[in-house]
Amino acid sequence: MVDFEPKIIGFLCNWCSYAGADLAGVSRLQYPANLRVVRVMCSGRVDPTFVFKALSQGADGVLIAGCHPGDCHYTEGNYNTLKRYPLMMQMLEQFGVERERVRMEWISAAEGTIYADVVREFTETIRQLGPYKRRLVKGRDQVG
Amino acid sequence: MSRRITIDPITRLEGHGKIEIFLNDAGAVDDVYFQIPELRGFEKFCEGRPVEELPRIVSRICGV
Amino acid sequence: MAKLNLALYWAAACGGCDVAVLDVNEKILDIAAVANIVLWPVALDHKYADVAKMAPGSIDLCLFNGAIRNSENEQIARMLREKSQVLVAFGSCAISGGIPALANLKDRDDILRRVYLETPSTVNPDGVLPQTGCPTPVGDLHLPEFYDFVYSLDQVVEVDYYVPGCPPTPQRIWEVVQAVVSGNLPPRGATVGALDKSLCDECQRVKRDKKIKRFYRSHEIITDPELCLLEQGLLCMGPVTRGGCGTQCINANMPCRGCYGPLPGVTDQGAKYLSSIGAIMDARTPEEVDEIMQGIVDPAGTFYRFGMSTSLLKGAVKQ
Amino acid sequence: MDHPKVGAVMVVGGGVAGIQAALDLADSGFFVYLVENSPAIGGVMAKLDKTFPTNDCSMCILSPKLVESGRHGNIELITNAEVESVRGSAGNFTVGLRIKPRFVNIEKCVGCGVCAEKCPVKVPDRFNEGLGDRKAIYTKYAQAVPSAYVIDPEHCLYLTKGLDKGKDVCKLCVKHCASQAIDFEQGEQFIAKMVGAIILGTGLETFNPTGFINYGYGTYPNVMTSIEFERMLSASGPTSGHLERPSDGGRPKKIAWIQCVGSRDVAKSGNAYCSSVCCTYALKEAIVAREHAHGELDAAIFHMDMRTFGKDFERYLERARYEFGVRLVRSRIYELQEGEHNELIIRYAQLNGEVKTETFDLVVLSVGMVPGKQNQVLANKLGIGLNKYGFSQYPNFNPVSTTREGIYACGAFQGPMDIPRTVMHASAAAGYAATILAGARNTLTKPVVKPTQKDVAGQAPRVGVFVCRCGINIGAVVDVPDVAGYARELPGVVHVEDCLFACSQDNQSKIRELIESKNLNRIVVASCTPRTHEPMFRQTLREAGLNPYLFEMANIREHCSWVHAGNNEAATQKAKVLVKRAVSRVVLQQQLYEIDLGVEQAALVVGGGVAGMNCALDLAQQGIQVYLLEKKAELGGLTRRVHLTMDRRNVKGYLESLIDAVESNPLIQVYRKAEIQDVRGFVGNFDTTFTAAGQTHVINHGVAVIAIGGRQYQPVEYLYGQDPGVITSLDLEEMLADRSPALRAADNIVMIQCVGSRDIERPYCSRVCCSESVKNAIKLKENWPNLNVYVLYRDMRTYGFFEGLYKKARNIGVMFIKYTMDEKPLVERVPKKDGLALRVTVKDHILGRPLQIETDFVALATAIIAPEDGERIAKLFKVPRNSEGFFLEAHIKLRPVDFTTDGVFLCGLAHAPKLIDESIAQGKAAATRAMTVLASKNLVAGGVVSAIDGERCSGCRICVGLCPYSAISFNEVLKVAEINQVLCKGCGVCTSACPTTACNTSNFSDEIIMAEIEALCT
Repeated sequence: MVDFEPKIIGFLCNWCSYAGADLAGVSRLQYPANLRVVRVMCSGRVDPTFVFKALSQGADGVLIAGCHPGDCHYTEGNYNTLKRYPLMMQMLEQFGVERERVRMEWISAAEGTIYADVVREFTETIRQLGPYKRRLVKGRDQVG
Repeated sequence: MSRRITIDPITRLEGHGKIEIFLNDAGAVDDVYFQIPELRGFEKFCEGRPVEELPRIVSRICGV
Repeated sequence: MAKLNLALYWAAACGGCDVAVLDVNEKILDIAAVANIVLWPVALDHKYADVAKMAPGSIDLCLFNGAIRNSENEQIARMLREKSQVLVAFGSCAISGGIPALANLKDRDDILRRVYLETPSTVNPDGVLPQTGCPTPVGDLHLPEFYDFVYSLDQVVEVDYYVPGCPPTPQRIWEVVQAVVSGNLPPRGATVGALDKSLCDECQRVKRDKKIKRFYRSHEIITDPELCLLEQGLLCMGPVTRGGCGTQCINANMPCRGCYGPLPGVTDQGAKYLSSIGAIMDARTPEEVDEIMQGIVDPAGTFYRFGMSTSLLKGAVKQ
Repeated sequence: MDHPKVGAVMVVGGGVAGIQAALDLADSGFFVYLVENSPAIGGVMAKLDKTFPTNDCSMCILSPKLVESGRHGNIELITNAEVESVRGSAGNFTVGLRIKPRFVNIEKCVGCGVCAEKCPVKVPDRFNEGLGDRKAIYTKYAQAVPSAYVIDPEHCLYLTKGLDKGKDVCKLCVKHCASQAIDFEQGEQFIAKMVGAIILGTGLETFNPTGFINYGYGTYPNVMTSIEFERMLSASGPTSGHLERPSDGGRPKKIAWIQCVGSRDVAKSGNAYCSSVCCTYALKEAIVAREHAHGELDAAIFHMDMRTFGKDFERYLERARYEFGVRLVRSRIYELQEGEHNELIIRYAQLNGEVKTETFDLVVLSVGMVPGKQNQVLANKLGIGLNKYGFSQYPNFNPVSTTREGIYACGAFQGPMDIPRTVMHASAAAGYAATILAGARNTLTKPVVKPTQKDVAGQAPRVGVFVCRCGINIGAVVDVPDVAGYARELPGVVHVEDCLFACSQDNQSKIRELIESKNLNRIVVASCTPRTHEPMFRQTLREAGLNPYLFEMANIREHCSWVHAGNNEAATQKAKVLVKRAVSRVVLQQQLYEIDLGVEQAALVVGGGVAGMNCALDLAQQGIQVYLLEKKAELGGLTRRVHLTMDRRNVKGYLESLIDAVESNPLIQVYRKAEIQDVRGFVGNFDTTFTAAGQTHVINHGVAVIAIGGRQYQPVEYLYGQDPGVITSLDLEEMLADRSPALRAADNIVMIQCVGSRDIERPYCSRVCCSESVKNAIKLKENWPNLNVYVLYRDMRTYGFFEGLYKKARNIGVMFIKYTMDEKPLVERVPKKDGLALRVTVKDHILGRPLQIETDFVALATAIIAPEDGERIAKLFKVPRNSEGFFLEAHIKLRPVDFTTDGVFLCGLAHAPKLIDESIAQGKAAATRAMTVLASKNLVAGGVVSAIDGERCSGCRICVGLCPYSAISFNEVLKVAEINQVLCKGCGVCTSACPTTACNTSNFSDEIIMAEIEALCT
């Protein structure tokens, strides 16, 4: 399935990864347009509910990006992301979601190139994986 | 003309059931079918659950 | 005042909710005094046909428990909706799929194959699987279709009120009945018979600070009866579940499994719990996190024990 | 001074030192002219990729300060400018500035960069040390502030060939500049500014090693300086972070760092000082290089002493050695040979004398610090003296003063120092300026005007959307009219504008006017990144009387047009979705309010040592009531035991004068034998209960400064306490001061370094012991020339100008013997004719054989350890400590005297071991930082913060303890958690952890983020 255009949602923390994405822009690094950004003040704000919500609403891949441990503007916010990610991945696997669909990255404000690489690579991985088949609970009238 | 009596649902027990009685022309019972429509699949979805949680899951096989 | 037409029905359920209604003990007589039960398969002998003949809306109150697992469940649900003024999703199965909805983690064909072919006690040499239609010399027989997904009641028909619990406790049921009889019910769509605060508000255990060094499976630890179970490392879902059950499981030293459902405003109980647990793990490095994770073996089956149908991801889908 | 004081300060030099001093002064009521001679502020720190010891990315922590000083109401950036002349005296200077033309109008230029694309001229980029190139019209670096472009007069075709002949040569930039910002008529300007004080922070230059022909810099292509290597490491540098050998671009497998190039060297460069930073930055570069090469890199550092003496630097050294596998070779490299494929051959002698040769793909010269070229020129113009190395530091107890009253210095202009100390000195310099201008505070600053705000709560959303073209930056890729048309259909949108530059001044007035005429109550601007432009648009909303938080941006430039240039269709579709997200969010956003809080104009200083007293004095001289609490019976702390500074200044005399000044100052109330019982409240409003001399006092104060000092380590090793001959260096200093007869009679004295420092329990360097021992050794040899003095050391860390003392000690015959951790010296008592004598056995690192010295005294250079009541004080003020018990500052580089908890500050030994002069500087720095809170009269807090709905909180306590700012507390009576909105920073972690949504972060609620997700997915 190579002509499919994946829809990817990226949760970027304002101080580091969002700034890294800005730097990728300032440096005119080119990458595919599949990733759409939701800005949060800290990656520690990203509740796994948001990841499941994105997948259930039509996203084919989700990225959570925050500051490198120790860099967090709020000193420890990103440790929560670090702690939630493995547990969420274990649960997603039970829901049949391939591990490659949800990704966590530490990206600092100066790592524009790394941000662009991550987006390029992630978009390609999802393109190879194909669309995420989600459980559609059809409207109330046609169940079954 | 052969008649068919359906008792649906059967009651005062746990679970769902349906009885279909077929009478022949003389009104005698020609054949009877007792059907259990209910299946939840505990046998399958208990796989992968931690063993110590099973008592709290399988108790919902029958709550009567 | 004319008697209340009352219907109680069970779809994919275990009958525990019906028995819970009986558990109001002597008050069942008060119910009988005010209500005229028109359908209650576990206890009374009314037939579907009788209900079918009733005029629409003639049932004043219908307590519908059990999830929608097959076409019969759906058909009866639609009929009761049409016949009932007030349709109540009664108990976790009707509200969010309950234990049966754990099947959404499995594939429909695997379930049938397992039940009818693979289980050791099954003798089925010619591998017969249940069919929706089955011709016989004397006539055709019909069985309901086994859906590939377990739905909650409100994913099939419009629901007026929700009474959570597996089962709802007798006191809560009695309160609901009284509310219906006296007519002072909150606006439609509300959850009744439960609190707007989590179990922690009711729970008498001592709470200090939530920094969890290690999670334990319930057989791996003798818990202190006075102390908060979560703080001792048990995955108690009390914080993320509505109060109202009187913390029965916790009083029996067992961690809460969230059957009273999420608090208002929480979209997905399991994901929310995961978010909270992640925050209170006492770990700084990925290795420490993996260490702590050893104590959590079945997040999907534990955190969605009663709410799989209404979870965001709903179940496992083969990609 | 009879003439009135001017309430403004000129800060010369826009590096991290100048920026910190400017921000501190501007935040405490003084107007600041920040004068920078290059086109943009940022200094050397902007060139760094990562910074030690935390490996933070340098730009991450610098750019917030750049942006803040760029748009601070009380700071005027004057770039491309140099000081010509200074007249007047402290309190009232007139400074003449020469401003070189920029040829670009800063107001008009929006930094879109089109001119640079079109400019045909390529020039070696000095910011990237010539490794990459830039155009004749350029910005100094990607995130430069001001972001306006500048034209290089030496290379611009028009300026060099066209202007004087009146011919229109090239001028492509003028043709393509959509906002007509290019202005070739600009000429050199001379302006004069009236200021009350001047702070010099013009920083350093790196030593140019071309003169070292034996290292082949400039002839061997694969020899580069550390600053060039830094640019190569940097993701925004010429090779965007990839390690490349300059000769063939190949990936280097082996890199060598050579230390002390242009430092500790008299023969060639004449720089006989130690540049203090090169050892630690070499470790950093080696660590980062190995990370970039994913470990496939052999990194070796050739050094004399490994001088990692700063806070957490020793742990950094250990991590580099053991965790990151950096090879440390103790050997002074004389020369480099080059093989035929430009590889470099190093011949060096190992400790055991055996000669070894190794080849490396790349050699990095760890060049030292030299004074900036213009520092001498500037000093002459200002009439201030520099020392023999061209730095302004000179021995006195005012560490940031210069030889002229009213002019202060900070950072590398003073002498070689790392960034944490630079930032401390910058705040201290700001403190000096503020004290002499105390009367003129808030006289020249622009008051913050707050127009009345209309309440739109309950109104249906009426959204105005402004889709920006940003000249061609967005317009060339995204079909802006199409996006504007799409936006018109979105629910809640009542007006859409398609604008050329949304951020231009005229568009701000259009937004204000449309808010009025169309009665808009929500604004969405689809343009660039909110990180830089959100504050400006919010200000526009304020001025239009609309709550500034009813605003959202869609980043359709950095996250869209600039990165999807080749795919216009996809970029346009994405822009539409991003606008849809912004609108779906803004309709749910609520009005947020900032809470004004009164600030009690009083300060509590805990600890009456040198740092605490200096802090108290600085605050009192700025009119603040100070309560100074000292645990012991007398003031002075550990400094009471010191007689002389390294350069022989009388400490006892200074201490007495300091104590007199404190005791006689009417605004300072000193409480001896004081013990704090309880601390309540928060920044601006603390209530502290303490007992002193039997009485209990409760005081209300706005800020607190922790200066409880440190303790001397009581050794257990080397027979200390069992033989009177085994003493500490402070004991020795005491005996020296009293010229004790026992010393006169002694033949041998052995000093042992690192006693209690740099070991497993205390893996840190106590920084001062090497210099202390050298000071004592020189005094001993001067008093009694034929006394044998031995110093047993692991690394001699006489950093900065103390290197001169180390040299002098060696010249007058002090014997230095190196020992290693695994072969520590042995101190024994051996029988001698009339009793027992002390004998020290140590393996001589040159002879390789044990050396036995019978000695009269063994002086132990004992460690400085954390204060004993540190834990109690930390709990009282809810501030963190590091694993060794010293207090943990908010940020080791950028906020070295603040805590993450607002309103509490830190200075002295309680922060980390340091010299007396450094404690003085940090005390004054803490006072300055405290003034930024006290001077604001009202603190603004709130905006995006979290709050807990008491009705719905179930008391599960999951959130309590999550907040690094201690903003969340648990109300034991109501059994619910509560958030102190003054301390809350709005990160939202508590909201994500709260299992019941009782806790919510305003404008970052679950509902809003879910709406955004839905908008982006459908």
